[in-house]
Amino acid sequence: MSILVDKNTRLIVQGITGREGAFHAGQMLAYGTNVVGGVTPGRGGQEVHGVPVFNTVREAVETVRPNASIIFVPPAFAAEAILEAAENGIELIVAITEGIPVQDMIETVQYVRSQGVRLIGPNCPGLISAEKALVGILPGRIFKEGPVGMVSRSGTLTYEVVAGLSARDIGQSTVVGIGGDPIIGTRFIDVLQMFEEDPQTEVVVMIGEIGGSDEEEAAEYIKTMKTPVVSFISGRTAPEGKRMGHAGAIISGGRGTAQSKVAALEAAGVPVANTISEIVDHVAGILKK
Amino acid sequence: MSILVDKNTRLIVQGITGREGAFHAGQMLAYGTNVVGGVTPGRGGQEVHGVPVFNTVREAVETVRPNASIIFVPPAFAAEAILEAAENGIELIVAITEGIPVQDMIETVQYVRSQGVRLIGPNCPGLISAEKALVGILPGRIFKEGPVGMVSRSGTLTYEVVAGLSARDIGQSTVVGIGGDPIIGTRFIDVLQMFEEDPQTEVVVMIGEIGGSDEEEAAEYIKTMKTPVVSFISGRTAPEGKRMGHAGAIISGGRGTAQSKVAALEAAGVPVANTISEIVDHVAGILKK
Amino acid sequence: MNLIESQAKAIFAAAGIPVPRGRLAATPEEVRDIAAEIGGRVVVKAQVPIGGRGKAGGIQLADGPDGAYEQARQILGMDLKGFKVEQVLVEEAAAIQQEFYLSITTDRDRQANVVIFSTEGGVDIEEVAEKTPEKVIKYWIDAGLGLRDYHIRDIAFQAGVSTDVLKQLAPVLHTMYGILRAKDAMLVEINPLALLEDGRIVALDGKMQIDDNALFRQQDIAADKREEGEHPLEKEAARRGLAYVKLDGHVGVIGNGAGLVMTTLDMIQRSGGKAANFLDIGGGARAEVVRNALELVLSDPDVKSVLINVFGGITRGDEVARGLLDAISTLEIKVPIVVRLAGTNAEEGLALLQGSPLTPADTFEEAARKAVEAASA
Amino acid sequence: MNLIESQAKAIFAAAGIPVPRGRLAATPEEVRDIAAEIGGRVVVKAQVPIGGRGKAGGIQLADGPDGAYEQARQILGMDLKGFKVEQVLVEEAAAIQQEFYLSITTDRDRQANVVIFSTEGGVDIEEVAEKTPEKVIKYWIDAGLGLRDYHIRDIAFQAGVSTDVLKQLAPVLHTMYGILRAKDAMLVEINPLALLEDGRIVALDGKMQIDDNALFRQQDIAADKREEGEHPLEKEAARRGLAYVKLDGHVGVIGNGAGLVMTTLDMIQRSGGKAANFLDIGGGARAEVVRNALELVLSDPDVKSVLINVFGGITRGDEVARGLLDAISTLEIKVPIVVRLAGTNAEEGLALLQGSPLTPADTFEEAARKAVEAASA
Repeated sequence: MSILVDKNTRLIVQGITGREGAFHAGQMLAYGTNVVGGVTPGRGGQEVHGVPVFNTVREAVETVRPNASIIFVPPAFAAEAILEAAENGIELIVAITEGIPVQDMIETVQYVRSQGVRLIGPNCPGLISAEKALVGILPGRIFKEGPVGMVSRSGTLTYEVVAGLSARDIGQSTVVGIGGDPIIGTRFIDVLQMFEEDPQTEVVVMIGEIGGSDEEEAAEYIKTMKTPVVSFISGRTAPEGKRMGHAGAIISGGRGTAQSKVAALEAAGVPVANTISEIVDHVAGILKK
Repeated sequence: MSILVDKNTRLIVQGITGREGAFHAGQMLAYGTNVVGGVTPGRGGQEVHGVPVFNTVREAVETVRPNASIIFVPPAFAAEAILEAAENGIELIVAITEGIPVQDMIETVQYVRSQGVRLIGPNCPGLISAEKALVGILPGRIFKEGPVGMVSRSGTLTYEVVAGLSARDIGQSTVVGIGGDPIIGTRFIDVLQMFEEDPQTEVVVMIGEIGGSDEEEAAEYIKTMKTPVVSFISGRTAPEGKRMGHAGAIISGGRGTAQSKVAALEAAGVPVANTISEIVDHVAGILKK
Repeated sequence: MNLIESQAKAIFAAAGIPVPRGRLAATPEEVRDIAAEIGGRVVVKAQVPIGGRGKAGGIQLADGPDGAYEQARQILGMDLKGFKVEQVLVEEAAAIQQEFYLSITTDRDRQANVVIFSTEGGVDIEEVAEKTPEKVIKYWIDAGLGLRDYHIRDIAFQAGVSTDVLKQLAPVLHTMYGILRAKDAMLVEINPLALLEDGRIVALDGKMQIDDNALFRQQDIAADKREEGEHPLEKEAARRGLAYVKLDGHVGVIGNGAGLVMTTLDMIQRSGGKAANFLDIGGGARAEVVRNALELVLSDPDVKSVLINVFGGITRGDEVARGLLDAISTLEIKVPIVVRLAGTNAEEGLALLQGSPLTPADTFEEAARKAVEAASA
Repeated sequence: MNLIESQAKAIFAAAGIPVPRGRLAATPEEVRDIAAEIGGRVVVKAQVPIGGRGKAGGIQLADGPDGAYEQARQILGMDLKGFKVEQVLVEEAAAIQQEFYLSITTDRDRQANVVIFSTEGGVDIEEVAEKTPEKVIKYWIDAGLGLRDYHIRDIAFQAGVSTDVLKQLAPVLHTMYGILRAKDAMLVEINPLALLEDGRIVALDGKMQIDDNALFRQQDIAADKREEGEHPLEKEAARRGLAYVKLDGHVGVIGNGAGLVMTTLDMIQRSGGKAANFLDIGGGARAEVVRNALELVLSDPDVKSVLINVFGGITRGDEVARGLLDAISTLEIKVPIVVRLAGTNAEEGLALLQGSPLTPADTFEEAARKAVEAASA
């Protein structure tokens, strides 16, 4: 098993004729992902890496029956690309695009939720089920199949941890980059729930950072989990960000700092690693490797 | 049993301090309906017929825990009144108001559907579960409890049939006026499904009229029903209404006429009465009275 | 209420939808001036609220100002399906490459607004829809999401139009949906939306229907409201606030509730007669409304008998009876009046009517039969 | 980007939210003229992008033009938390009955916009929120429904304001939400929203934060964008398109990915040092970007050593190495540079760097330790 994507994933790439879309379509194909089509309005009938391009998601759905879409559309049009995928019945949407306006995402996230569609991102590296399917821009070669589920707000930091795990011959089930934007489709708690249900995943690594209170909410849920969780919080020494008027303080109510997150996680019995290598050590300890 | 409303209904009246709202609140109380409160902004703290008035639906919900609301708010504000009730968790909303703009209702009906809220109307007489609860403006005294479920697009025509049934000692389970507007919350098929599940209802009378294709859709569903249905279509001799450009013809595609409705119902094995007294005769025949 | 071409096009133009250059005129002289101003070939179009104007001769081409003057002389004052032509729209004649059909309307069955588009627009669009429905694209709009660029792309690619046309179609369709919402329209229709030989697209005709329920917030449009009824009695009914439709039979009908009144018409026909009108006094009507309704119906010379059919719910039978007594005491009654009262306070009402010249009836069927008999007597 | 009071108020006024009469001025003479024009008591307010201006002496009352002139002489040129006051806003002084707090902001936890309202507004609002949270009403907005009249009534009745205030609050709040959406704001704040003694409500202060991601469609606001960084190096970084924040330590940091760079700062601190900056070169950076970043970091005189920490995913280690080699061949390098490359093409990159004066490191920890040691040497 694994979560979200695997050999049954039938992926389309929205924005496949763009530079990023075309490059990563090639990378995903090379990893073995079943990329069944791409969408670029006005480019219907062309091919990219031998994959057919459609004008609209509807055409793609009718022709190649995808169940997932990855979005490389520029920020001004990315929220509509997500809506187009959701309205046409795509079940899993992974939005790589960075820089989508917040108001667009508020509306979009509310809509996809109401439709029961799973959105990962935006502004995320996507996800990978090791040795099964890559739906994202993660460097596939560093992953190997195994028992560790990972969920992270940060891309390269995740790769660091994966490299550390793989170097010690500890493989991964699925690694999900949920993205660093304020408004995202899938949060820590959502992915933790999926890992809790996944028979392949024996331990979960959660990599958080300062800002928001997703880690605090996740800590509450972890108290109920059977699968052990190891965590890491980056930005412990980062200077406080610029506050949004009085409103920011009123809304956050003291949560969102590294201290608040570490305290919440430790209260939930989660080891919070101080360094990358400590994360790997904790995981190895749990797996008795 | 019965459907939608009964002795467990806890009703609030939105617009209770208006002329219509106050009058019908009194009528409903007199019938024995459990009217637990009313809402008129700025009138919180007052009473109408001994029923407390609140400023907002939230206040009413927090104080008297209603599960149904009836709306007598003027047309310019009625759609928002429906939304306010739906957003505050009211499960059943009955909108009596006539003259709500169509675009308001399109948005409102879509929202209440998405929330799983049941809206009856607008521009309807409401509904009654005979000798249990009246949530509407129907003349309570003509109803008597019994095995006939009724659903109708027309108010007075319904009363005619009820009077005819009651005169022959045939009582009713629940009688629902779904309203005559183009955009309504509950359609024939919805109510037929509820009657099909209701143990009290042994036969259903459906009173349709020209326009739209609800009756045609209902006919398809009736084919699958165990409970027998008797129907009546008014407007068989009415002149064709003014058409909406070419679009009206393209959309309706020949449905919506009395002939189309009668044909669909007869194809579903439903007796279509020619007169009010024929309806009563059909019902009596089915019930062997 | 329905807006005619010139009204719809004025709204289109203000919102940025391309329409041909042109202006309204009420005299052949004005038409000549406008045609001279436009230059080249012009089209002169009768402004009346009916379809099929072209086939009826209400739309004519002219080569220049003098031809336009002559055409206007023919068209102005013409009777088109009962409407006298008082204004014409004079516009530049377009060099058409292709005619599209485009509208947004309210679909009561899907409870949503729907975009309808076809690359085979023009006068035969209904035939196209019937015979080759795949050529007519219907696209229902989610009220929450509204109409998005990707929806319009989906429509355009389904229809197979070029990307050049798509680029022009997108702003037109966004604007139409904006108009539908802003003006509380139940229909915004452009047929044809013409693709000109120079590649531009232009709304050659326009039609809108505004939701009467929303006129309270559409003051500009409401101020323009024409009296729509063709018959003077309908105009009078509108003034009195009564829901009245003139029909072509001889039994005047008054009832409460649209369904009940429609069924009364059906019953009259079953009894071999034909109704002279539809008149719904609505729920909870007072005596004065009843008197008013009867006065209106009696003023119709076609009426040979009247059937009053009221089921008392909120409306009370005694109140109806009082209105009738008031009416017959002040009006000259020349035709038989059949009255059926049932429901709330029906007995009290019938008691009040005893001794009056009105004919009572017990049942729906009996009332219809008596009224039809009286009309043919 | 943050808008200061005068920018926010200009947007408020244009949209119809009542603000005090007043204007911006850059000299005491202008201030005197404006005060004379307004008449009566005025308030002179320093226009700088910080909170707590009042407590810092940046807001002063004056009885008339001469007083205002004197106050402006004090305030203009003042240094407020590092910002030189170059403009003041001169406004009529309001007779305040009560101060409300009102804002709409983006709540990332609820993934929605939220209205925050309190009848106890003013400078101590955060204390009110902390000590008596029930006095601060939060109301999350459904993106599909938007903000409706009944939502505003709900807020007002929960807060217990009078219906007179509610009537004025409703249009203000509708307008604020309109501004939030139209301007892509993540914050629109009025504190205080004053209830004046004459019963009117007026926005006495205003603050807005615009979503940087949306500046592409907010051209008017983008054109106004001040260079926000306080430090000249941040302005330079903004010109170079680099995500750079100046910090107060001595180890210059360059890395790829915000999380990785933040963790690098954390590791430096664990090793007993302190970073001089945060600099994220992002994903897939080319040699030129790396060169550019190094040049910027080296131009900081606080920097005593540099740590370059790159995990190659899309970014390739050899490309990073080439950028570094290019930089050190053209720049004068006075401080030790520690380089850690991992991931894609790391070996190739490290091979290219052999023989260069750069200090290689194998692990994250080792790299941090070496860089800290080098900085304190």
